[in-house]
Amino acid sequence: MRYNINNKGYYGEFGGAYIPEMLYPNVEELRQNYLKIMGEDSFQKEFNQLLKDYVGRPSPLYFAKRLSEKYNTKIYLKREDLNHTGAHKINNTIGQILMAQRLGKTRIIAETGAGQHGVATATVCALMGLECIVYMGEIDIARQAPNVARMKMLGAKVVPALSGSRTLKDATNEAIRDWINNPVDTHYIIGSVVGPHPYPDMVARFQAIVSEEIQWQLQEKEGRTKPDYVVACVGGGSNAAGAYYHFLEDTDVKLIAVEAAGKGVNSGESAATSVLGKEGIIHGSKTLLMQTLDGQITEPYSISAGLDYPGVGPMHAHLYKSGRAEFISITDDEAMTAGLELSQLEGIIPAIETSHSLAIFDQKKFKPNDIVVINLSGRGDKDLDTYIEYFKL
Amino acid sequence: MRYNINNKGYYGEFGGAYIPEMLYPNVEELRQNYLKIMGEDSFQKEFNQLLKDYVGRPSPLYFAKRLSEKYNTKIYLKREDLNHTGAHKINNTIGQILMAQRLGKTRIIAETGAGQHGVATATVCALMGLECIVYMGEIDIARQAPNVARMKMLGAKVVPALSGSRTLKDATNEAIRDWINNPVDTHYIIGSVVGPHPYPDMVARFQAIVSEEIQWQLQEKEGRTKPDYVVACVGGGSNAAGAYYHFLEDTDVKLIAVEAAGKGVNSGESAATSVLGKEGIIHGSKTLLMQTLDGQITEPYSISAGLDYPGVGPMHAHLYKSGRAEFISITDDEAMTAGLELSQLEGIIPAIETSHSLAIFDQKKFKPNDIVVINLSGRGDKDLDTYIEYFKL
Amino acid sequence: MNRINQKLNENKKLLSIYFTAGYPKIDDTVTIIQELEKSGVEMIEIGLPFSDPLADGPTIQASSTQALKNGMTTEVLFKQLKDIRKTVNIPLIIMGYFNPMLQYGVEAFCKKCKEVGIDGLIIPDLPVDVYHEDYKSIFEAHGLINVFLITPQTSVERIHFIDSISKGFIYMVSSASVTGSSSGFGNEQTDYFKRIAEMKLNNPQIVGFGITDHKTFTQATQFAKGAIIGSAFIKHLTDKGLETIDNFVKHVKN
Amino acid sequence: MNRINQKLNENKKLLSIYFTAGYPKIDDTVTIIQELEKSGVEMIEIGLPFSDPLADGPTIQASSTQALKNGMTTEVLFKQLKDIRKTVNIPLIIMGYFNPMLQYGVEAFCKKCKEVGIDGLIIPDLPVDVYHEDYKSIFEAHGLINVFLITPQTSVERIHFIDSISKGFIYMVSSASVTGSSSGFGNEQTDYFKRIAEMKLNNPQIVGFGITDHKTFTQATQFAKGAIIGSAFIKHLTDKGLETIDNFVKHVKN
Ligand SMILES: Cc1ncc(COP(=O)(O)O)c(C=O)c1O
Ligand SMILES: Cc1ncc(COP(=O)(O)O)c(C=O)c1O
Repeated sequence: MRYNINNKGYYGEFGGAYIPEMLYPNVEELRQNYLKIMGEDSFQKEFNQLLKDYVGRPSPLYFAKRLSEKYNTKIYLKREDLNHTGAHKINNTIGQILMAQRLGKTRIIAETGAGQHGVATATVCALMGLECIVYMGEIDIARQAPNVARMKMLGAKVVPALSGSRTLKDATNEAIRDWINNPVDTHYIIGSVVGPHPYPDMVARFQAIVSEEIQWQLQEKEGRTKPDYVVACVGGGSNAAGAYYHFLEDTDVKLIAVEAAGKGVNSGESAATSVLGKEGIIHGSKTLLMQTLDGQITEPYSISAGLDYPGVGPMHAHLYKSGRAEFISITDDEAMTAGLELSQLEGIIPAIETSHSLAIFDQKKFKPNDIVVINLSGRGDKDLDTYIEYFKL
Repeated sequence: MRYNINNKGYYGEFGGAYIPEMLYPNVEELRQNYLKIMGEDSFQKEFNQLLKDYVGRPSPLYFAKRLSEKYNTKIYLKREDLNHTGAHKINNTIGQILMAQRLGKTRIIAETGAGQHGVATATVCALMGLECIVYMGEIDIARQAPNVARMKMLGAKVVPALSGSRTLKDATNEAIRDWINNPVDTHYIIGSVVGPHPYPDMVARFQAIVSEEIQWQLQEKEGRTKPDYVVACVGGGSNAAGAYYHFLEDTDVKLIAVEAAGKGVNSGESAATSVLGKEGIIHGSKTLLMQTLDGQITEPYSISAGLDYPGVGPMHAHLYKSGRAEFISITDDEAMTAGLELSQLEGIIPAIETSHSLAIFDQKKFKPNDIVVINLSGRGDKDLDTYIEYFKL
Repeated sequence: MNRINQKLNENKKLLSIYFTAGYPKIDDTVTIIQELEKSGVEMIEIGLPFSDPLADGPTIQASSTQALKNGMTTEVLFKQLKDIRKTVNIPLIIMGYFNPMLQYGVEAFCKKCKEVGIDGLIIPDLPVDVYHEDYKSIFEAHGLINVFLITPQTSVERIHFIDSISKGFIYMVSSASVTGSSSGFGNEQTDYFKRIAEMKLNNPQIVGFGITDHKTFTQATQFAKGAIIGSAFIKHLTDKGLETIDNFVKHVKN
Repeated sequence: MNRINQKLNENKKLLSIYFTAGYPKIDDTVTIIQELEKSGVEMIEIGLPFSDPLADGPTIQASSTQALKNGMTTEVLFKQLKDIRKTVNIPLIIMGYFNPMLQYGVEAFCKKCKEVGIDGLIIPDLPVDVYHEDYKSIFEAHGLINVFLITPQTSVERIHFIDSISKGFIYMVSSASVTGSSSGFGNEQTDYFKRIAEMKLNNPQIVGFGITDHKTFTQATQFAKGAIIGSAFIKHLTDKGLETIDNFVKHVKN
């Protein structure tokens, strides 16, 4: 069984490009060029230089001593929270802005949920001097105010998505509409491994730096390149895709995907796509998504804006269906508690998205010698209000 | 002329330990032990390991292309904003928490202005499982709300300083009072190169990693270890001390210290100590400070909480008096404009403290081939409300 | 012969109207179809509402959301259309997104379409290539014409490919944009309409997007076989209700 | 002989009172000194207010802030004290932080002290070592006794050093704390008082910090020569004003 993408743009039965004709020239241009451009020396050089000098890579692989003691196993945290702008998202936006430049685009659009991708996009647009428009659900604008402020400081225009659940899914719809309306000069920087082919693959490749670094960092620390487990939260699935990438075909390394159960998987307010979803099409990709029997996409719910999405990327649909990855659902309450725990045990305030990954230890036991790498996808600064209010600190 | 500290704890005529007897045992214990402990292999190993894996060092030396083009010179940014917790402050708190552990202390206190030092202290206390109390001026608590929230998440107790100007100076007074009241089990983690000897020297040594890295990073990029200029903002002076440290005695490297002029040096609302200050004693150190003719310490003003301090560390008093460093004053307005400019030219939102350093280009011209390293002491997330309100974004 | 092909053979410019099934009221579907035929419309696109209509602008989006709130589903729509061919003769096309059809089962969906007398489908997010490989035979087995879109950005090569697998007409999007966005046509569009006309494709073209009134209808059909009105008609329904449908159509036609 | 030494030679326990010059009103300084002497106090510390009194608790801090607001300065204080020796005989000590003295000029300050009849100084943030090296000769040239503090944490060695350079008494801080913080003494303090007494130092000790009333005064002076009341007296001034100073003193003494 193969877990990575095939040459038709599918992961197993998932993926593809289910797009209106209006998007065809854009997506096709990208599909035909992305591997070639990524393979160019000059691209690689500029990409790696920016990851190092601008983003601050490599991000450390930090042995979390007190957390490991508490759960009696060896926990390493991959510190994507230390990246410039505070999450893994920038790995991808750096890659895509270089791609957009080489495709001659002058106007950049993006969707955002937690605002991290919006900030990461606004950031690279400022860096390159390109116009930037970010679509963001009205509800997310309210709950991730610091990131909205950051995008404005960076010179981006933040446009509220007022339809549907007014969260990430709807922001994505709006971004796609913008792209349809601006097919020539505009590049759409999708923020996760979702959307039509080649986006899931392109984003996964830009994020693959995460698992590439884990390999040599673990070699340095433990004398081996493979952890026993790699754990990541899944909204669309980009941080997970990056953390899994170089381990995908190596089944010695167990993969754990953590989804947002919201108020409980069966509460009607959840975003646990693997449990609640069925095969279908969302944002141009055949994948698992939460929907009614009638095929209407359901409004998801999670306390975490970055996980509040009714689908997962096609890679993850395939990892789920094939059993390659174990999927665990974590409720709002469990995530919040785990976020506070990490803050007070290790002095690291995680993004609420990431807190979901940190909450698996009550559901899943590990052996004392297991090496468990958790992708610390982002920092919690954007979530302080939510934490403070939740814990009445 | 020597610019670093002498063996009596003075920089030229500045420094010393003007402390009440109640603090003598604490300060003396530290004075007698700090160099010995810092010299131990096990200390160095743990310190460097944490700087690498936890803080994320080395922080990049980033060539700011668009900024350089705008000002027609070669500007490098030393990215302390990418450190864990978002500023240079953590270099020092990591060092001091290891020091405190080795001195057998179990309770940590700190003062904070911008909150960055408070967060950095709360962070290392969480990391080591030590009790943490942070004193913060009531006004700063209001204008740096995100950092107050972070400290609480990290399990620290934030105590408002209600006296005087209710900013950094008064928070420092309160911390000293706490230390007087708790002389045995408590270590006071001072956040800048201020306070009685050996604090200025100890903090400078912990921050010296900044200039150490600049040397080899510049060698990598430009084939030389010396920049023409090193620029840093000065509140108490710790980020400047760190950026200058390895260049102190090498006068080929010109040092520029940037102070907060507030609403203008002669407006009565300023914190430009070098211009407005006179020799005197503040917080246990003989240095330059803003005071009345009668020797009462003046209430300073700056839009930036981290620069809103009526003194400078004794190293900087000496650098000023000896002419080794050039001192430049930057107003609130100039700083805010420079902060927005960096955000929109380079995609980096700086702390307002740092924005002062970025504002020197209108006052000071450099040659096209000059290598100007600016210490980007912190990120602006904590300042978003101030920026947004100022620019009505 | 499929009703669409018959209609295309008629020697006149065709006005086709899009509306969202179940809007403004859940039970308005049949009435609207009947009224449209009575008013002289040549073809109708019945919109099957979708929660996330990413090719549509605000007007059609809002009507879809309302229709779903009203209780419209695939099942309900087929029930409403059960006897439509007893009263209506013009070609009927269902326009909808692919996911609801996928959930219904593509084959089951086609079967139902045939049963109630639907002549064709427009599925904006089912790309030509996927259709061609996976669904063509099913559609054709049920006598359904699948309509493809082209835009000003579509390459000549691709237009020929689309033409080659089309069996009815080509939906010519007036400008690259979601529905309901432009107002009036300029030189750019006219050039584009002309350019396509001069390609002398096998399938006639019907222009969609941006047709709002008599003027734009005339412009669009100068070189094309017909034109489709969507958002403008939905707006009319929202503002004026069902009573004056014939008025709307008359104003467009003349 | 300095008035302080004379007083220490008297065969009784000494009550010394601290107050902040210029508080509650700017012109209360002289009246308070006179009232204190009349009420039977043996010694007075006149606080020269400072903006950042980091060894003081909230009560003395607040009185300092108010005194500064009232206009108190070094210059004003010396003016107020100009004729003090015409009416007051007990030892007078100025207690203040070092920076205002530094700005006035240490020598000028000492000269003024001598002129108006000040007997000694307590400067909490002028450490013994700096005094010893830089300022001793100036102080002594003006006949001023500089008083040093010891705390429960001060090492035996250092106590002996401090004793060796002291010329009057040693200010024994009851517990390591800023002014105004403890309430009543426990075994720990008593042990400490006893331990110091048993060292048989050259200079007698006067206890400060935490003396509030007759009980704590008696406890403190069981082993020491005297005790200093600060915050409790400031509180009394705040609550009751200047009228009942003798009442306060009587309550402490008996
Ligand atoms: C910190 C963080 N982690 C995770 C996610 C989820 O995205 P993905 O699943 O693509 O990694 C987000 C999305 O904004 C995020 O900000
Ligand atoms: C980002 C940043 N820069 C500079 C400063 C000023 O401190 P220092 O002068 O000690 O570097 C602060 C203080 O909080 C700060 O947060």
